[in-house]
Amino acid sequence: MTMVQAINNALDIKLAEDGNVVVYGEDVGVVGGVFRVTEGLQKKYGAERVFDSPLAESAIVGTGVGMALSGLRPVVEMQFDGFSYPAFNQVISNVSRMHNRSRGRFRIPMVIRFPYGGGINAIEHHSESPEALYSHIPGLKVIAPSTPHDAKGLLISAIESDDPVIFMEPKRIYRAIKQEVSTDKFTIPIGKAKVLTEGTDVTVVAFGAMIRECQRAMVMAKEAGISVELIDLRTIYPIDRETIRVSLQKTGRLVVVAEAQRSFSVGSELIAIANEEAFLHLEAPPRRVMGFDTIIPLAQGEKYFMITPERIFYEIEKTVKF
Amino acid sequence: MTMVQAINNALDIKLAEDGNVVVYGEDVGVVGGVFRVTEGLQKKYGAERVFDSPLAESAIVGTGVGMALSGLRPVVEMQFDGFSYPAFNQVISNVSRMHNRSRGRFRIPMVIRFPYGGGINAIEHHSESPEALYSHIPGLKVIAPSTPHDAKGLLISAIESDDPVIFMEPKRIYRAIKQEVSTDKFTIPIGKAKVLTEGTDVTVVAFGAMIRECQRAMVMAKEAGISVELIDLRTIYPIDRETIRVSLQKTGRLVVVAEAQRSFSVGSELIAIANEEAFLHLEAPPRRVMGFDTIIPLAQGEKYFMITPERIFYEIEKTVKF
Amino acid sequence: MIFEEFNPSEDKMLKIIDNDGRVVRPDLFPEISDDTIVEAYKAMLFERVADEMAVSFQRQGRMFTYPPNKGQEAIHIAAGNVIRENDWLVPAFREVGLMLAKGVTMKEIFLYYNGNEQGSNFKNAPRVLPINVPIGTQLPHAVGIGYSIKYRKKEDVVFTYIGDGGTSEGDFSEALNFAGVWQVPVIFTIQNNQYAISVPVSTQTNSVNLAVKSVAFGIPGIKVDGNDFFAMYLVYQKASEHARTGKGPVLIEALTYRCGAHTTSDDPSRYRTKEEEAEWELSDPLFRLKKFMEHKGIWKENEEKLREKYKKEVEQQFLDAENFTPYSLEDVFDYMYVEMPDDLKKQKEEYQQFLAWKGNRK
Amino acid sequence: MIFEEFNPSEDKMLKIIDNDGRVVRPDLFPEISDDTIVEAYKAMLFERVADEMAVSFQRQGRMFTYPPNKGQEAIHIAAGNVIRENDWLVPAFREVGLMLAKGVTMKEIFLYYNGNEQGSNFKNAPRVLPINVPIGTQLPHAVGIGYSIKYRKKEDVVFTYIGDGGTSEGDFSEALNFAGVWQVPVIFTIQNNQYAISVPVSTQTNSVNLAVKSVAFGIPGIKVDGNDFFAMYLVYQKASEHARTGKGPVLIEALTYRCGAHTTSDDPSRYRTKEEEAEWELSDPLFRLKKFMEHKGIWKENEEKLREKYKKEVEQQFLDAENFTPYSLEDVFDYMYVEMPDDLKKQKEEYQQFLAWKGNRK
Ligand SMILES: Cc1ncc(C[n+]2csc(CCOP(=O)(O)OP(=O)(O)O)c2C)c(N)n1
Ligand SMILES: Cc1ncc(C[n+]2csc(CCOP(=O)(O)OP(=O)(O)O)c2C)c(N)n1
Ligand SMILES: [Mg+2]
Ligand SMILES: [Mg+2]
Repeated sequence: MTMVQAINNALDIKLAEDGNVVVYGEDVGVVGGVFRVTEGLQKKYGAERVFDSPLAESAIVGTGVGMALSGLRPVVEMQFDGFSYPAFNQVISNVSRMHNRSRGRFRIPMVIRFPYGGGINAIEHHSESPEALYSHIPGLKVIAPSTPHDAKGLLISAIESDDPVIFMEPKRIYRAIKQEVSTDKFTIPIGKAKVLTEGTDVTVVAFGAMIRECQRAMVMAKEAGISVELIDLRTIYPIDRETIRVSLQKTGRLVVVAEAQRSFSVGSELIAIANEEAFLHLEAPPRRVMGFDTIIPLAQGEKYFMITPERIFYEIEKTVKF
Repeated sequence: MTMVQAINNALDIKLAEDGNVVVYGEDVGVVGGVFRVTEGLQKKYGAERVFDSPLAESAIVGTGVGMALSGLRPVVEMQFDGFSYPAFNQVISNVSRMHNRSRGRFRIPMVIRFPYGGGINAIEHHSESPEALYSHIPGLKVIAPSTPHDAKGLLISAIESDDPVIFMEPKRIYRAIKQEVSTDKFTIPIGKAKVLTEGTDVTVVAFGAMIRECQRAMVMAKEAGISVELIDLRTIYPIDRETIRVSLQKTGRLVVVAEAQRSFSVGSELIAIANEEAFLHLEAPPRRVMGFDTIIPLAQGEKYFMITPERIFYEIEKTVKF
Repeated sequence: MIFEEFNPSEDKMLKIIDNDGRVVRPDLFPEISDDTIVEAYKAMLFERVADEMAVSFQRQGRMFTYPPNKGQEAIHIAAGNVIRENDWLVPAFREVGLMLAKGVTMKEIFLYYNGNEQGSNFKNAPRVLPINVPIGTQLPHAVGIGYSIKYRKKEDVVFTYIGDGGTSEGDFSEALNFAGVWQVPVIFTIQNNQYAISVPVSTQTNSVNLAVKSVAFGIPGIKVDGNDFFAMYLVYQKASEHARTGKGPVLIEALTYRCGAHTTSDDPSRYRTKEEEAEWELSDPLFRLKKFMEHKGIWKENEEKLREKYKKEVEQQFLDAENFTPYSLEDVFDYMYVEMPDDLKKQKEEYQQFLAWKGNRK
Repeated sequence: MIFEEFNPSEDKMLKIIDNDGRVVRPDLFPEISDDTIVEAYKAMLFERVADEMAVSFQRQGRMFTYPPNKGQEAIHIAAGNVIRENDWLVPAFREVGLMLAKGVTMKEIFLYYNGNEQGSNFKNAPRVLPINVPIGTQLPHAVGIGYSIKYRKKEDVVFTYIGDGGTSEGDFSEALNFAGVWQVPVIFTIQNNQYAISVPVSTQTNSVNLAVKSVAFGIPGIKVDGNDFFAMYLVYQKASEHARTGKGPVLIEALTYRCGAHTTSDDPSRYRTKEEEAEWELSDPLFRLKKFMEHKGIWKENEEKLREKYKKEVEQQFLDAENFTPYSLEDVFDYMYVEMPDDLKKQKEEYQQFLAWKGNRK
């Protein structure tokens, strides 16, 4: 399965299993989404459960709040990362707060999905990585899978979560990776990172589409005799401190790889965590291999902005040689 | 002058000096703002330059973009921190990008001001500290003054800046601090922190209303024989790395004090900067004395959430004793 | 049908009794028993007494900022008489009388304005949402609930509220537009009390009235004298019948006046005249309904006694709120998530360690 | 006045020529010279040729995603004939013909869709804003520019555009509302091309048409046959006269059809029928205007030759875009701020060090 198919399969399973699940957003019904993630679902489950909404992200999310607190489990799509912002006020003021505000009387079991990230030569506003914005908001959980298998298991967990979840899908690898994925139902716990490769010299933490780039960089690192421990964060909030701590106690060195702008980012947070959890083990300054603090450029400029395996290797080497 | 008066004075000076400056937002005209920051300005400069807008933050900011790129210098008010979010899409998609998008053809010399922070027993959404959200957005500058004098000098700089500025006013000390402030025009450079007190044992970095709390904590620290270097960030993006580096090279210890939720925050960023700039000098894990990763509680719960001098001292001591 | 007769494009307004409590449109007078009328008046009086006392508690420094609703009671109590137990209420923040009708208590409302989230945990009003502060954001919630109702083929209706100022927010238009497309059972009421804090409606929009905004979304809209209990009662009967029978949403503009300040922090004398206030006092909803009852000879109670009784009730509710379980650290942390992340547990523990240190220090 | 005759509440539509190019409302036929008509047709033809070529460049893999505008040319060229040099254009993204009329070049447009921000740096069109991707956000900008114009007591007008889908966004309503209150000289055009990607207008709103949304904001609104060059020309004349003389904003709904795909990544056969497409082809704006000219005997050109000529021109513009200065690291950094922060300078330097390392490595 590709990631698109795995996500579709997860939605399919939950739609079949739970009559409270509804799926909607711009173009998700008739055509099955601009990336065809929801393809075939309207036909299978009807236009009351899988449908096109008017073009208004704030109302898509805001109506989701109303549905969720009255017993449905809405899974809404923002068509792209950059178009999740019109709904920002609903997310920060209501999605994340209704449970707390009502002292638990209302739950918001809602998933907000969107494709994120660059590297597909897209037009403006179609290549953003806003995980830091959402992870800073208390009351949300934020997920970004790196494989079809993880996407499926994590999305099912997200739909079953009684807390609201921001589900970020790395569009760049929507179809780039194929993997055997069971068509049976399975879940992957939210809030748990995964050590993809064990290593001893340096800990590399990444998620989403950057995992593949890291794995490519690790080939170079291996040639250079560097043993890398690669951690896939999978959940960005809450971050799995334990896994990071254990790894850093072993390696003493940290490189964070993410596409987003580096200031006030997941990179900053991971460095803070590294200091809080493993200060005495740190042997080199943790490094952020991240986007510049610039707007992600249009297609011609992506060659500078996007993180390449070579650049990751360069930073790994710097960290190890420190 | 109080900070309210100092800000009013800054606006007055710029309105008098520059016919392109216009000031608007909800209730800023006739009554001069819910905190009276713009009091008297409509009378003095007329309703074409200082006026009430309809209740719609996105359009307030969005129209500001249009005004700014056609030659005006709008200073718009969001009535409270928590009501800046409806305008978030305009800020991230347009305010911060129009200059870059048009390759410098259009400038956005615009200031978005709002009162921020807790500690005034306010109702929901009136006590937020969203500096991390705005500081993560490339293309903006983010300022938060801690005294009437700084508020005036920084606001004049902000209005004169050809780049868009988010100007966060610590509402808790709007009237709590009085200070001699010259009524003449003066500016304070954006992007420069200020060492308020020199010290040798630990560097405390804060801004806005937290400066006063830090100063109170420093009385306790002094009694305990701890020499604190207090840095007022003043500008949150871009952060003045140089001042922080120099200080950490001396003290080797860092405590960040801020009201906002701690994850993915200005605290995270400062720890990352400390690691990048002064890794070999760090003698203790930098600490974040910040809000919990919870929604800021209503008035009765503020006693737990708000940072007290005692708590700052507690963390300073922990850091020094490490 | 009233929605056709009172076409908002022609700026017509539904009104059944005049300022002196005389019926001007007997043909439209709703079917309603004398008892119900008297009880409605009492509920309006209770709301007013509670409001006056809330302001005075705030003045005494026993409560934080509070937004008075004096003058808007007819809207709330009319809705309270029509809304059913299974119907939903999605309030803004000035609908106290209607919240009470749905089972919310003054104690809860006081608790909220006293700075405790438990004030939104309405024990006897499971279908009332918390007060909504970020203007306009509540309307999409109402539409989403409407979708749930339709999806489950129920006959419930959602009542939701917004102010005149709130109609300028994008969420207002988005929500009404979704409601129109989805044809959900939602009754939107704009309480047009003439001001958004200091800003008059004329600065808020250039439309002939607010009800006419319904045209943009293809839903019925009607402007009603919001200080006329019978007009509001009729319109809520018709609107809920409309919504309940699957005919979709309705937009009501209830013309009224915020007699008090915006909140206890506000000073209306800075932006409006005594004359204007005096003129609106003539159409006070309680005064008008009382006059009607007097003309009809159905008012037999002693109002002063009633007031005293209500005051005592409200006082007790306030004391209950004041004596509510003290706010604990758990109240800060424990409602953030259904499943609390470890990080948050750790933050709580660390804070408890600080508290212990602090305790030892003294 | 046409804004009164064609009341959108009654769903009337302004139309001057029929699908066969015959004048159906001679009384409304605008004052326009034969030369202007012929030139307008040529401009429409140029826009169409450029559009077809853009699609084919994209197919050849020489350009990234591109949104075709085939079928919407009458709107653009009519506006192009009315808009003045000092007027502003705040586009959405499908107004290529109008952008060209204002001085933008196809080279710039190609450069943009080729993934270079310099394509928004319109050298000869200082009053044209860049293409706007986040739907609806451009309208408040137009209103702000309108405010500047009014503030400076100028007679300029702002032309701004949005699609049918865009009318659902909160920013649409907020902007129109501000424009109504501020009475600024802004002409809003909704290009109702029947779809928002795959979503038909009927799923977008329940209002009788889109022009009627103007009622919610108290501004004149009119529905126009957007494939009728003369209707569009007339409405732009009247609307700009209205706006230019201080009478405030106007909302125009131009009824048209997006003949092509939403973008080159889209496949319309998944959501609409060949029959529907065929029916709309009958009202193709070029076809209708050509017919009109033929009836009147004013069309003397050889269309095939013209097409060839335009193709060459467009080809040259495309080559110029392809051969544009290569994208540099400076292009990523140097336009972020007027005053670049030190941090950013440092990030750039660090990246240059990486590039140097990379260079040495090979
Ligand atoms: C999004 C947002 N912006 C601003 C505010 C601050 N505010 C609170 S009430 C109010 C005025 C509301 O006016 P209206 O909608 O007419 O309701 P009323 O207060 O008259 O009942 C404002 C601006 C807010 N609560 N939310
Ligand atoms: C805020 C936002 N949401 C979603 C999108 C993705 N998107 C691009 S075009 C489009 C449809 C626009 O439809 P319409 O307004 O009718 O304009 P048209 O494309 O038909 O010209 C969508 C949903 C976007 N660009 N911006
Ligand atoms: Mg009001
Ligand atoms: Mg369209």
